[in-house]
Amino acid sequence: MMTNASQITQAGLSSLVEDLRQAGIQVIGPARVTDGAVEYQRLADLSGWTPGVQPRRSLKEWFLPVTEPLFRYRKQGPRVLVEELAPPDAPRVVLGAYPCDAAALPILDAVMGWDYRDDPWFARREATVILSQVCPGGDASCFCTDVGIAPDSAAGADLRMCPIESGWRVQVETGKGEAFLQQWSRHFQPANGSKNPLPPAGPPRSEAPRANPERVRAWIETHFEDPFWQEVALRCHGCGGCAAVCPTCHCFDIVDEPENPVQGARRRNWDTCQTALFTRHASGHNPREDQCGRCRQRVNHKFAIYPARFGRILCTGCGRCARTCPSGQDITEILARIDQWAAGPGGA
Amino acid sequence: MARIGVFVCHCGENIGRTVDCARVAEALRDLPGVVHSVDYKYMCSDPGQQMVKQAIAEKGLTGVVVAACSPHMHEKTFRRAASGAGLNPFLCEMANIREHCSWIHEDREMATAKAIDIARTLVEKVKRNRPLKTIQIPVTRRALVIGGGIAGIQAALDIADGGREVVLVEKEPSIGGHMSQLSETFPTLDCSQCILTPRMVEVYQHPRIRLYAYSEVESVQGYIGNFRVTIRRKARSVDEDKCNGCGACTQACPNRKVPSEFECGLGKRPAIYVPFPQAVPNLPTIDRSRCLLFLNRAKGRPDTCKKCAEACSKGAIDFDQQDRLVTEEVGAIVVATGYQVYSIGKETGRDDLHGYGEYGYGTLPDVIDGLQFERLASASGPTAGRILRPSDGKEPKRVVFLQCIGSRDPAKGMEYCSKICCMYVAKHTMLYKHKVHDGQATVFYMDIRAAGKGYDEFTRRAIEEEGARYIRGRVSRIWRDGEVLKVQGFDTLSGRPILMDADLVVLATAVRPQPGIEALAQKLNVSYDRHGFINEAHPKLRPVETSTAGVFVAGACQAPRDIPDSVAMASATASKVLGLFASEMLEREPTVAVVNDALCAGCFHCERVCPYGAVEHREVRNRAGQVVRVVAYVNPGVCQGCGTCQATCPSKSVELQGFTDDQVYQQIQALGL
Amino acid sequence: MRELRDLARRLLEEGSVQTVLGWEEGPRGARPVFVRRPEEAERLIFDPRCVHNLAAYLSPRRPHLKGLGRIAICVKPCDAKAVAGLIRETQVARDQVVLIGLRCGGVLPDPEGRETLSGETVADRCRGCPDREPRLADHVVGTAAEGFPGPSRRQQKVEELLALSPDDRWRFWQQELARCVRCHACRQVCPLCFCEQCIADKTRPRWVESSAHGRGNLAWHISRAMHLAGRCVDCGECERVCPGGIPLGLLTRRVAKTVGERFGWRPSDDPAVPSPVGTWRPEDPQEFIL
Amino acid sequence: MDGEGARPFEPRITAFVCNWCTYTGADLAGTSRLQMAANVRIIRLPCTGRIDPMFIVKAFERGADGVIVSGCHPADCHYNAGNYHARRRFAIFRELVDFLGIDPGRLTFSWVSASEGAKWRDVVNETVDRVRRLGPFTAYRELVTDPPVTRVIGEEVPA
Repeated sequence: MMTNASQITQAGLSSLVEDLRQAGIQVIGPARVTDGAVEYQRLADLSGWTPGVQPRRSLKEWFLPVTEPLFRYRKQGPRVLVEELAPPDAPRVVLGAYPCDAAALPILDAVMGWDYRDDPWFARREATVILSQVCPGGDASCFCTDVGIAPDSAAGADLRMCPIESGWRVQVETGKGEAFLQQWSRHFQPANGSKNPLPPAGPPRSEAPRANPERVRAWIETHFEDPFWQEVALRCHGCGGCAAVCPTCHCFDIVDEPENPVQGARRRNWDTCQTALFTRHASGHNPREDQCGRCRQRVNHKFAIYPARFGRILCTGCGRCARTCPSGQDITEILARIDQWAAGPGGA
Repeated sequence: MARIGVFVCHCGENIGRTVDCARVAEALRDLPGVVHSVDYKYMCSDPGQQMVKQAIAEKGLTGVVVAACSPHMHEKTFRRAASGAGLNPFLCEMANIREHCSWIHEDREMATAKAIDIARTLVEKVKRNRPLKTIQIPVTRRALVIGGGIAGIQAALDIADGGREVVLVEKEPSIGGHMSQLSETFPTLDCSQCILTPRMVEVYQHPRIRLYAYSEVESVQGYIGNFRVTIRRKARSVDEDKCNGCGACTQACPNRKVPSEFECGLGKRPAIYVPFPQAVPNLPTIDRSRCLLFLNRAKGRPDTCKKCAEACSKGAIDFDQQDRLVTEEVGAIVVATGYQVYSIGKETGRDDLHGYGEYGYGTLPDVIDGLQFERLASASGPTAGRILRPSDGKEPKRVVFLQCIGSRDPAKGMEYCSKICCMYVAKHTMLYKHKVHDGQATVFYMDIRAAGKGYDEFTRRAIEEEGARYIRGRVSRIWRDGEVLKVQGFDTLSGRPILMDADLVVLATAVRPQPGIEALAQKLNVSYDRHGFINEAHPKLRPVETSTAGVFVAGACQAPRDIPDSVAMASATASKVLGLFASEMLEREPTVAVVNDALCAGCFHCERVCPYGAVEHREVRNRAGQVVRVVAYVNPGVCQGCGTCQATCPSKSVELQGFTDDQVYQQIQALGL
Repeated sequence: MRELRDLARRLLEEGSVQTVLGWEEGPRGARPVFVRRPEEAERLIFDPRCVHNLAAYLSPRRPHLKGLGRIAICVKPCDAKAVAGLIRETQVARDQVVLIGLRCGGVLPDPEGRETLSGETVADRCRGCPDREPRLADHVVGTAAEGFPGPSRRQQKVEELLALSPDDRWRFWQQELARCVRCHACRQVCPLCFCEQCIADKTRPRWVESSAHGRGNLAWHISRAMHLAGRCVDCGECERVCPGGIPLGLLTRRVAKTVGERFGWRPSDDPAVPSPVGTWRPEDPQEFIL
Repeated sequence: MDGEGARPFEPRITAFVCNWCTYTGADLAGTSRLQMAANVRIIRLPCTGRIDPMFIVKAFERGADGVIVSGCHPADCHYNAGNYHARRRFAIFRELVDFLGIDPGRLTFSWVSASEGAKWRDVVNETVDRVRRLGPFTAYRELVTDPPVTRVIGEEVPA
């Protein structure tokens, strides 16, 4: 498949978006929002498309919406009627996903399809074709290479795009990608020198890996009560901003919202382990009683629990949590320190 | 699971004419949790109430909604009925489909829809009602009476005669108040002292009255049934236990030129004095601002004089006596601090009150106020009852009385009527005529307000039989011309200016509350109007209660009052107090706020907004006994149930029982259908 | 900086405090630091990147900080107002915290800022800020500096919005609030949001729906702004941390404008100044009441 | 409104009133048989001081087109000062929600005493007329739109 490359001009991309729109297919891609930041947005055309900037929030919300109705209900006499809603299976295309965002999707497929199949998640997954872009370059908080992903990673992408002088070079990665290319082939041309692989990703990372995930995992698994967790959490406000921007944090809460005495909706909403409410029992008791336990939980889940259960690190190294943290908490710093201890004498 | 019963009342035709009651009952039947819904002609009738009781018993109802009239009309009725069937009365709610629906709408369709909505909101509410118990508060069955004038005396005696202990606090050295200064009283012209003095003595001798004269209320804590009052017993410089009231000290005092408060400045007293011969208690007091020894002390000089101590055979003079604070536990408080007369000079002590400099009060010695005239007319007064003018001691042949000085005058800061002046001026003209047979009394008045038993007859007698000359109009200026006073005014009936000579001018100045009333009201947490008069709880129905439960008001501190009014009010407060003291426990509606300890963050916004000071600080301790948090606690004895705390609490950690957030929420939700 | 580090070391050495709460150099600019050993005092910095309002850490609702002993906290004059708020609302006892007041000439909008401080680059909330000299402080360090003239852009934006029709304002806010994910980060960093249980987390009844739909978001932001009325010190942390970049400061500014114009209240660093919540005057304006 | 013969728009108004003044004033309007618009649903609270701004928000969420808050005149509060606190609270609330784009015409604040039955009628009629002119508050109702229902599953509630 690596050789199956095409290319598309900027104008071609524009007309592709127009055709998709005409065909009733939603196009999603990075674009500026009112405060000037870039987020994945629904695109009417290509004019606002901003592929060169990492979106503030990840692609996750297009598969696990911030809030979504699961069903509606109505009481009728002694009966309760459950009203099923139309499934979220409208066809969509993501244009210009970051590799660290695309890579998160197959990681999450594992948990979403584990003991039961999460229908809304897979309905959206199946209805969506993902055209990722090769990373145009990150900043000091990026660490995808530490967690087994690369700026040109194909994970989660149906097609991969890389900027070239005349537009974009496009590489098919999955059958779904191939089908998409076939369906809209009139907008694409064969790539020049089809033997060429995609050019390397943006600026190469000069730094050596900051942490070895295996060592980190081993240390975490044996240091649940380590005083480090007390110290690392001091500056944490428990705001959960990290989870909100994270491509892999996927916890949710399910609530019933009555609209009157006889009807309402059951909804699923994002939740985060960083708040006290997340673990508070009905009795008032909270097993994770303070922020230390919550900070530990986040690292633990991503780098030990999830890998143990699903064989994948629950992190794509996008660096958003470090960028968004209001008090300067940095996951790479935490991992590096753990790794140092783990590698040192008396380590894991 | 809720089992709600709905009872829709036709109220004869009152509701049934515009609301389809059967349809209301039917619509409510479909609501989740409603197990019984019926309509009936007259729910409040015996058979109607029986239906409610029967349904509670047979269907095991957990809540009742009666869709009928206003809860102000029949809530008590149906709660009693529910209670009679074994349901907690607070699980019964009224849906007002009469006053708020059938009586104000004509469209049957819309009125019925509205009635269904109204009833539904109450059904949803009652599902979240919780059984409540009336609150029982222990009552300390002793009363505090503040003020030892006629109102305070009457209240104290009535309560004490009713069998309860009374603490009576008077800030002056003697009880008696203004009534002890009066010569004779309208409309009967009986001697004020003669009727008052026995009452004063009775107070002094009463086994159930503890009298603190020359004392003031320092602070008040607690709430109805449970007040803790700190009283400052000001230093008399005389040991009360040793003094036998012989009066030798007052005779010995060399400084005999102190203007007497009792004589309104018309007489003198020594620095150690008993305010008047019939004073109760009959104990002298050293006026430290006038005593030579204390004046020397203030200047850092050695103690000199001590003439009084030398004269005292009991060794009762104590120059080093200090103020003492005593604490009394009481269950009710009667405020009877009385009045003062408006100072008509230029100095009023308040920015919004303007004096009457044009009348020369304070500069012209023969311009006096009504109380001073009382002293001139009093047999025990400085002139031994002869009317003699202050400047030269001559008998005035022409006396001009001016009414409404300060009163009914928004420009001067007091728009209210002082009520007693019309009557006492008429009395003064008579007293004057009786003592100076060839004298002429002239009265300038705005209106004559003589509403009261025998009052109008009294003023008519002054005018028609005693020859007082009444001129309707106001005086603009008074000045001195040799020995006479020139009075310039205007007769509004004849429309002519008037200029007349007078030997003495008497000003009927406005009645004002005592100075310091605001501070006292704040200590008691009772509201007062902008003049400082204590507000009654309701002008018609609760005239002697205040905004704070357990605090009552009598006499002229509430509004200008004459003696009969003050005494009636005082007896009314006594009756209220005795009613409150009828049982050891006080029952209160459970509509009070309750704090959720676990959620209260202790920001105390609730404390700041509480109109009653019902919020206290409570320490939450861990098992080791250490204080881990300080949270709010609402004292159910003080809380009146307004719920302002709950609306203010950001985390809703305080709930007003009967109107909880959950109850209101469900009512709003019910309207979403 | 020397003065600050020396003071911190001295306080730790003499044992009058066990922790000095200040700022340090982090991987992405300045960040809060808890200095617990005298030799670590060298980590402390203070420069225009120290934007964080550290007063939030004083809230008793952070149980993980309870073991830090007595704290000395670095406060800019504006941060001190938040500390005053906590004292006013009995969350912090004045004698249980040591305040190191820092003379401030304004800060940059974010802790990473590499720009030099100027009228262009200064954080919006510093425009027109009158507070140069800390008053609520046990120690005052740093050098006096000039402030920057107002009005702030935020204030101007409030005025601009007020000139629109309600429908246009509705559209503006719906567009902005659509980015709210209800993470409640705005609440978590707010020094004055210290409820034991936030109304947004309360389920019986559910005044604020937890879903990040238009209804829930509007209820949340109304509720938050109302609860901060007369309490917000305009530190801007809510807006800084919002992962959706929602201009939350506009809401608190709007409320501050009401509270200022109607009740004459401005955020104060004097804990004795009563908040307008819980007070009233008979003559409060009531032109909106029939 | 769409379609021929559709009923004219009838605003839904929720009123939060205090027990002592406005509720009693509304009772008086009833005993005086003062006719008024039938669009208002009253929720009785002890005092305006008890009325939380979230009540109003929730009323809009539940489909109210307008809201009335009414209590005792200044200095008449049964609880001395609840209405003064409410006055401050709603001065802030009103300007805040106006800023958020809720037309303040949808909100009525009034002082109606126990003796002002006629004033209550006027407040009701005026509010209903004003909200009728503003139209239904569809913007608020459309804050949440769920996908269409495709299937209804009915089940018995377990006994």
